[in-house]
Amino acid sequence: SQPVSDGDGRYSPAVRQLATAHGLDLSHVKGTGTGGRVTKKDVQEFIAETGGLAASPP
Amino acid sequence: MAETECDVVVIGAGPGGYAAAFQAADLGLRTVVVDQEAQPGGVCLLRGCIPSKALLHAARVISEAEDARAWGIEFDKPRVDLETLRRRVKTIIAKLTKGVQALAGSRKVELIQARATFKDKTTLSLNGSGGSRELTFAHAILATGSRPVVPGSLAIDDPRVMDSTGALDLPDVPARLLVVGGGYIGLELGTVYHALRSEVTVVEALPRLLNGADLDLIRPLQQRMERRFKAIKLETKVDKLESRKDGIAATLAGSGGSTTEVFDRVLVAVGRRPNTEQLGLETTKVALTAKGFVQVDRQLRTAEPAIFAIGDVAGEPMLAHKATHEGLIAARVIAGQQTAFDATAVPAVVFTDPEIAWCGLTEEAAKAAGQAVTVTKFPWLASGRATTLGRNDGLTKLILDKESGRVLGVGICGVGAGELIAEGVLAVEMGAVAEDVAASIHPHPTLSETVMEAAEAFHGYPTHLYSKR
Amino acid sequence: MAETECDVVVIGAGPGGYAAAFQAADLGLRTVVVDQEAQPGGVCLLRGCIPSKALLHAARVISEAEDARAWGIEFDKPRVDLETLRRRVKTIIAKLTKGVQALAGSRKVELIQARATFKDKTTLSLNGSGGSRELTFAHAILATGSRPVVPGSLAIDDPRVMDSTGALDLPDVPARLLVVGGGYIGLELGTVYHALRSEVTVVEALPRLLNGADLDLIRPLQQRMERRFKAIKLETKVDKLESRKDGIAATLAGSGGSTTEVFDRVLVAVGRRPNTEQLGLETTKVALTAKGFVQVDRQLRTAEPAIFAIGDVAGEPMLAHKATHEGLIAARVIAGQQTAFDATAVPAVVFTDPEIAWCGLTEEAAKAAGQAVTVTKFPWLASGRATTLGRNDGLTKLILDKESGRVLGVGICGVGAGELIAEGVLAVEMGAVAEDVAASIHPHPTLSETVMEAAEAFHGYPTHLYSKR
Ligand SMILES: Cc1cc2nc3c(=O)[nH]c(=O)nc-3n(C[C@H](O)[C@H](O)[C@H](O)COP(=O)(O)OP(=O)(O)OC[C@H]3O[C@@H](n4cnc5c(N)ncnc54)[C@H](O)[C@@H]3O)c2cc1C
Ligand SMILES: Cc1cc2nc3c(=O)[nH]c(=O)nc-3n(C[C@H](O)[C@H](O)[C@H](O)COP(=O)(O)OP(=O)(O)OC[C@H]3O[C@@H](n4cnc5c(N)ncnc54)[C@H](O)[C@@H]3O)c2cc1C
Repeated sequence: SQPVSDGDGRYSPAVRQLATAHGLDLSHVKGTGTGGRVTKKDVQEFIAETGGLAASPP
Repeated sequence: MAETECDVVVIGAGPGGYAAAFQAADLGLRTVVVDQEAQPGGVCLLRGCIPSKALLHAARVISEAEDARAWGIEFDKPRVDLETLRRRVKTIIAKLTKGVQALAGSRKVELIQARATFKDKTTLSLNGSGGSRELTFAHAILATGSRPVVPGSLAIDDPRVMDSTGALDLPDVPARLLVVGGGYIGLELGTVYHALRSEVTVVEALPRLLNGADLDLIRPLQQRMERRFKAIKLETKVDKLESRKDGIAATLAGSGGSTTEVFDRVLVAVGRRPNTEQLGLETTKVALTAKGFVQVDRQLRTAEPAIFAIGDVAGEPMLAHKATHEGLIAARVIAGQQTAFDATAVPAVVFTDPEIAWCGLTEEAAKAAGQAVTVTKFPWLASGRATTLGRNDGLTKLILDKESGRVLGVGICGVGAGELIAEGVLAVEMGAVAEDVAASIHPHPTLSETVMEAAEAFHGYPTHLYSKR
Repeated sequence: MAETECDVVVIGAGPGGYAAAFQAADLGLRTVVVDQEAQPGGVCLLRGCIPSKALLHAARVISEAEDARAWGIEFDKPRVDLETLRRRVKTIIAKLTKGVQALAGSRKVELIQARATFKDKTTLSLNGSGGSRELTFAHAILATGSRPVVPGSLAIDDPRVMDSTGALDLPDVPARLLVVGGGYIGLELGTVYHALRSEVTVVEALPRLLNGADLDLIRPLQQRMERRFKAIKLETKVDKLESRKDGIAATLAGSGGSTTEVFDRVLVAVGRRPNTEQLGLETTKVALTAKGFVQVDRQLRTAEPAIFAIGDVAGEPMLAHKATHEGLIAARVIAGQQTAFDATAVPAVVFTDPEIAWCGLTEEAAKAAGQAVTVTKFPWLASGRATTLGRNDGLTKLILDKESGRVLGVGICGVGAGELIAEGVLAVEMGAVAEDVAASIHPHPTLSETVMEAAEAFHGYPTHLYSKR
C-alpha cells in the first residue's frame, strides 16, 4: 500500500516501540493526533484492521 | 469606522496585559497600555509572584542551612537585616519592571500611567497625574486583575492586620503570626515568616488546606509544616479580631469550641476578587459571570465584540501564566488569527517547602466525574536524588486514562516540584501515553526520574519500586 | 538445550545491571546478579553519581549561604565536620544499597557476591569469599561498567594523588587542589572541594572544558568558576607529578611554556575505561569495538547471541541512565519482546554550579553535520525567576529543524538545569515542534519558562525578549 503519512519521523516512543514489535512501516499508518500525528491508538487500530499486513520487509 | 487613536488599548500592565500588548505590537498593531501604577508589571511583579518568590528563596536558604547540621555543615543562626532584605526585593522588582518598560519601548508600545474608565464602547477616559484625556480604540483588552478580599468581620482598622501586600512589605518579624487562610498565598507567606523566626499559626475554615490539590500531595507539606509551624487549625474560623495593646486578639471557632489567642500580626489571605468596579463597564455590553468575573468566550471576547478580557479579571485560575497565555491569544485574535484558548493543562504551583505542583486532571476531579483512570504513584522515599538531598518527603503521581494510558494529569509534591511540572504539562498537551514518558530517558540522579518511574508503573513495575499486585 | 541454573545472569550490580535483573524477574525469568562488591549499586551508587551529588548538595548549601549576604541574611562561615559529612554520605549510600537489596529480595532476584569469569558461552565461574562455583545460564548480561584511567605519567605512588574514588572519600580538605581534567567529574569534584575551602586549579589538555557541550552553554559556568577557582588552565598538560614533602609538584605545560606548581592533593579525572579484562571473554565470541567497548547491536546483543552487554562497558555515553535504559531493553529482548534501543535523546547533566544539561542534537554537532537548524536562545538575564534567585547566569537554547521547527536538541545552563532538561527530552522524543512547547503553559515564575520563551522565538518574539531582526 501507499504511504499515507509524510513519514517525517515525528513518532512518539510508544508508537515507535509498537511498530518495532510488529515490524510495521509507520508511513502506512494514518495519524489522527494533533497535526496529523500518529498516535499509539492509530497503530493499534491499524494492526487490528490489517493484521499487520503492511509489515515492512526486514 | 472612524479612525481610532490605537488599534488596541490594554487596561492593566500585569503579566496578562503586557504580554497581550507586546504580542499585539509584534503583530503590527498600534498598541497602548494604561495602568494606574507608576511601574508596569501588575500584582504579579509589584506585590505577588515576584516578591513572594524572592522572599521564599531567602527562606529556603535559611532552612537549608539549618538542615545542613545533619551533614556536618554547622551554621550559626544568620543575622537577618530586614532593611537589606526589603531593599533586595525592591531591587529585583525594579530590575524586572524596568525590563518590561524597555521591552515596551523597543516594541513601540506606549505606556500611559492613568486610571482608565470606559466612556463608551470605543472610548476610554484616562485620569492621570497630568490630568484627564480620552482615548479612542478599535479594540480594548481588559486586564485589570484582582485584589485581596478582607471579609468585613476581619477588616479592623489596625496596621497589624495585613493583606498579602502588607505582609510582603515585611514591616517587621512578628513573634506570633496568625495566617487566616490555608490557600497558597497564606502558606507561602507563612513559610517566609517562619524562616524569619515568627511562630506561625494557620487557620482554615475548610477541613483541608489548598483546596483543588489532591490530598495525598498535600500530606508531605502538611506534615512538615505541622512540625515547624506552631499550629495548623482546619475547620476553624476567625470570628473576630480585636485590637489590643499586646497584640491582635483573634477569636477562633473550631469544632472544639471557641478560643481567643493573641498575635502580634495577622495576615488575612482568604481570597481575591476581580477588579470590575468603577470601570464604566455599564457603558458597554460587557457582562459578568455569577462569580463576578468578566464573561468571555474561548477567544477571550466579552459580550461587547470589540472588548476582550484576560487574566484574573476573566476568571479562575487566577494565576500569572494563565493571564499571560490568555493575553497572547486575545492579541492574536484581534490581529485576525484564527485561534482560541485550548490549553488542556494549566499548571498550579504552591512554592512552599516542599512545593506542590499539578496540572491537568486531578485524582479527586476524576473521581468526582466518575472518569475511568489509573493513578500511578512514585514516592520520593524510593528516589536516589531525593535521598542525596535529604528530602524524601515527596510524591509524584500520574493520572492516566485507564484504557490507553494517556497522561491526563500530573501531580507532584517535593522540593522543586514547580520546575518538574513543566514536563507533566508537555506530556498532557502532547497527548503522551505512560509509555512515552517511561521511554524518555530521564537523567540520573534527578527528581525528574520520579515522573518516569511513576509512568513505568502503568505497564509493569518501576525499577525502584515493587509491590505485590 | 540443557537445563540451566538460571534464565539470566547479570554480571555487575550497577544501575544497568540491577535494572536489567529486576526487569527480567518482573517478566518471569529466573534471574541472578553477580557482583564482586559486598553492596549492590555499582560505581554509580558506591563511588559515582550518588556520593558526588550528595557532596554537591552540601556544596550548594554552603555557597548559597554565602550569597545570602546580599539579601541581608548573614551567615558566619560554617564549621565543617568532615567526619559527619563522610558519615552522612555513607548513610545515604547504605540506605540506597539496602533499598536495591530489598527490591531484589521481593522480586526473588538472587544476589551473589563473587567475581565472575566466563568459562564458556553458557557457564560462568564465580569466585567469592566462600570459594568458587560454576553457574550455567541461558542468557548473560554483561554490566561490568568502567573504572578511572590514570595515565602512566601521573600514576605515582602517593596517596595524595587521587582518582574520583579517592576524592569522594574526602580524606581531608587540601589547601591547594589540582584537578587534572576539565570533564564533568573533575569540575563537579572541584566544585565540592572549592565549597569546602580548597583553592582549586583545573587543567585541561583541550582548548575547552566539557567536550561535547555547546560552548555558549559552558560560558556561564566557566565565568563563575573563573571567579571562584584559583585558575582554569586550558590547552595545558600535566607532564609530570612528583612527590615532595610539602606537596605534589606538578609540571604544567601550556602554550606559554612549562611551569611547576605545588599542590596538597591532585585529582586525576581524565577519563574512564570499560571493564572488559579478566572476564574470560576470549572463551566466547564477544567482540570489542576499536575503542575497547563491548560491541553490541540495537538489541544490546553481543557477537555471542546468548550474551548481552549494557551500560558503561557497552559504550558511550558512560552515564547511569543510559545503562539503566539499556538494561531494561536487554531484559525485554531476552524475555522475547520485539524491542530495541531507539531513544533519540540521551540527556547529559553536569551538576556544577550552575549546572549544564543537554539532550539530542547540539548546535556544534548540527554545524559539523551541515544540518539545517534554527537555534533559538533565551538568556536567563530576562527570566523573572532567575532574577528572584539572584542567578541570571544561565542560558536556554533549542536546536530546531529549520523548516518544521521540530525540536532536535535542547541545551540549558543554569541552576537546576539537570531537572529542566527532562522536558527537553520529552519534547525531542515526542517529536514536538517549537509551537507545541510554546503553547504548553509553563508555570510562573519558574525557570522552565525559559524553555517556553526559547520556543516562542521560532515564530515570533518571546514575551520577555525583543531584538530587531
Ligand atoms: C502574594 C501573591 C503571590 C502570588 N504568586 C503567584 C505565583 O507564584 N504564580 C502565579 O502564577 N500567580 C501568583 N499570584 C497571582 C498573580 O499575581 C495574578 O494571577 C496575576 O498578577 C494576574 O495578572 P493580570 O495581568 O490578570 O492582572 P494583575 O497582575 O492583577 O494586574 C492588573 C493591573 O491592572 C491595573 N488596573 C486595574 N484597574 C485599572 C484601571 N481602571 N485603570 C488602569 N489600571 C488598572 C492594576 O494597577 C494592575 O497593575 C500571586 C498573587 C499574590 C497576591
Ligand atoms: C565520580 C563519578 C560521578 C558520576 N556521576 C554521574 C552522574 O551524576 N550521572 C550519571 O548518569 N553518571 C554518573 N557517573 C557515571 C556512572 O557512575 C556510570 O555511568 C554507571 O555507574 C554505569 O553503570 P553500569 O551499570 O554500566 O556499571 P557500574 O556502575 O560501573 O557497575 C559495574 C559493577 O560491575 C561489577 N563488576 C565488574 N566486573 C565484575 C566481575 N568480573 N564480576 C563481578 N562483578 C563485576 C563492579 O564491581 C561494579 O559494581 C559518575 C561516575 C563517577 C566516577
